[in-house]
Amino acid sequence: MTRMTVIRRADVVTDPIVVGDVETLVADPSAGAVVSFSGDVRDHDHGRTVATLTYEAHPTATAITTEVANEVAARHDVVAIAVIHRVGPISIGESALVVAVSSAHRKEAFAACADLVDTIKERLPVWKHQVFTDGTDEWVNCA
Amino acid sequence: MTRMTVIRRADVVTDPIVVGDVETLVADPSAGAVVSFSGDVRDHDHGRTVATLTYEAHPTATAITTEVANEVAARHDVVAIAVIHRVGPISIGESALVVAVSSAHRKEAFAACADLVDTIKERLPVWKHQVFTDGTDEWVNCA
Amino acid sequence: MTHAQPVEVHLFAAARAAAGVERMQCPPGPLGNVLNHLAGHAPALAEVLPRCSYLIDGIAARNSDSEIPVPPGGRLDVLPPFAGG
Amino acid sequence: MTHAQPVEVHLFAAARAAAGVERMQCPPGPLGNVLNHLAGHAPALAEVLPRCSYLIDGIAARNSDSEIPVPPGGRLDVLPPFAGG
Repeated sequence: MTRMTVIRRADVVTDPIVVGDVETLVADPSAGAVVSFSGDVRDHDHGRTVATLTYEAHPTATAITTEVANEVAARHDVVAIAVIHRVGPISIGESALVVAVSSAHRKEAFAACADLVDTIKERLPVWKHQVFTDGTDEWVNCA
Repeated sequence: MTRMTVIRRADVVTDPIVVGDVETLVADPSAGAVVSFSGDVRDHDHGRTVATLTYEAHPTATAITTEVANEVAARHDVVAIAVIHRVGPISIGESALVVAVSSAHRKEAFAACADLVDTIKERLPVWKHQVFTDGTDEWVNCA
Repeated sequence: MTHAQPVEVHLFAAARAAAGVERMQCPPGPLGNVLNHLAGHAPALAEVLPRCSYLIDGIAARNSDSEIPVPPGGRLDVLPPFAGG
Repeated sequence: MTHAQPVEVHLFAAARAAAGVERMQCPPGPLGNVLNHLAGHAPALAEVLPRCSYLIDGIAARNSDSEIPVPPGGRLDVLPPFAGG
């Protein structure tokens, strides 16, 4: 790795995440590319209208966020990384997961950002509970 | 294509671009993923320190931005797209090109975003003039 | 056999919903036995467990690790499939 | 041959910098001839042209399209390699 990638932020929060702020966290005069991902709450899931959505996190979630961020940073030549997952009740259109990566050139930023999102989704012990307008509810991935 | 992709914005501007605003442009209740790219002005190029940077655009640049946005939209199953290129003088750290794509799932948003950035860079008739702190200057890709 | 100290079981998300409680106690032993015991607690839980993964005193384990001991006074976290982001 | 209406040449970015002007006129004819004429204008421009692409009345053309006519009164845009984003 030509430079040590800096983990500017790896966190689990309950407050709304502002994507622009996460991007600013990774900005760097040496980085020509910033790629970001925002996983937003959708109003539909498998044809049912979502009324409310709540994320629950295991106590180790924050530590694992940092662990994954470091792992992904080690396998990409990027300048800085930030990843924040939000838990608790989240409204439609708000961000549940935001990842931002900066790098000298765009190829690495795209690759590292996608890798980090995939790995977080695979490893982060959080669960998504959806209540639908018809009164039914569901733990995602667990119906 | 399951739905018509909406080009929320395809433009060439001179004012600073706020990445968050471009992302908001593509937000949609049906879109669970928003991926964005920002091409920022770096302080170094091939070892020389950049003092100022200016982009020049051919008069057809705006029309070509729209043309490319529509082409890319047609080859990806995404919800909405926005692409803005800035011309004129731009300071270090500011965005020269911002692309945002929203889609139901992240895979398409990542693919379409990368495709749009690549195609814009290939097709958009704009030129980058860098003046270095040592007083030398350079038209990028044309030295 | 004197009464061995029980295992503290922490149930999350769908597992908690299925069991109707977030904390339980059960006898220590190999993971397989412990899970059978939990499955007996509620049919809904028996349905969820096959999709769960576990932490035994913080160390990840899966259903297939049936021989791994869950010690007396140990902690077992029952983790339904993750659904982040 | 009566004096045919000249071609309006629009030079951009590095091409303008090399030519020292942004607008020029030159005799109409096949693209190859027109480019030779432009190359003769300034050595720096001769150096840049091989990397350029062109618009002939708005239609894209390349150095290799040497036979394509640049008509009298037509417009030729000289476009150095793009460097967006």
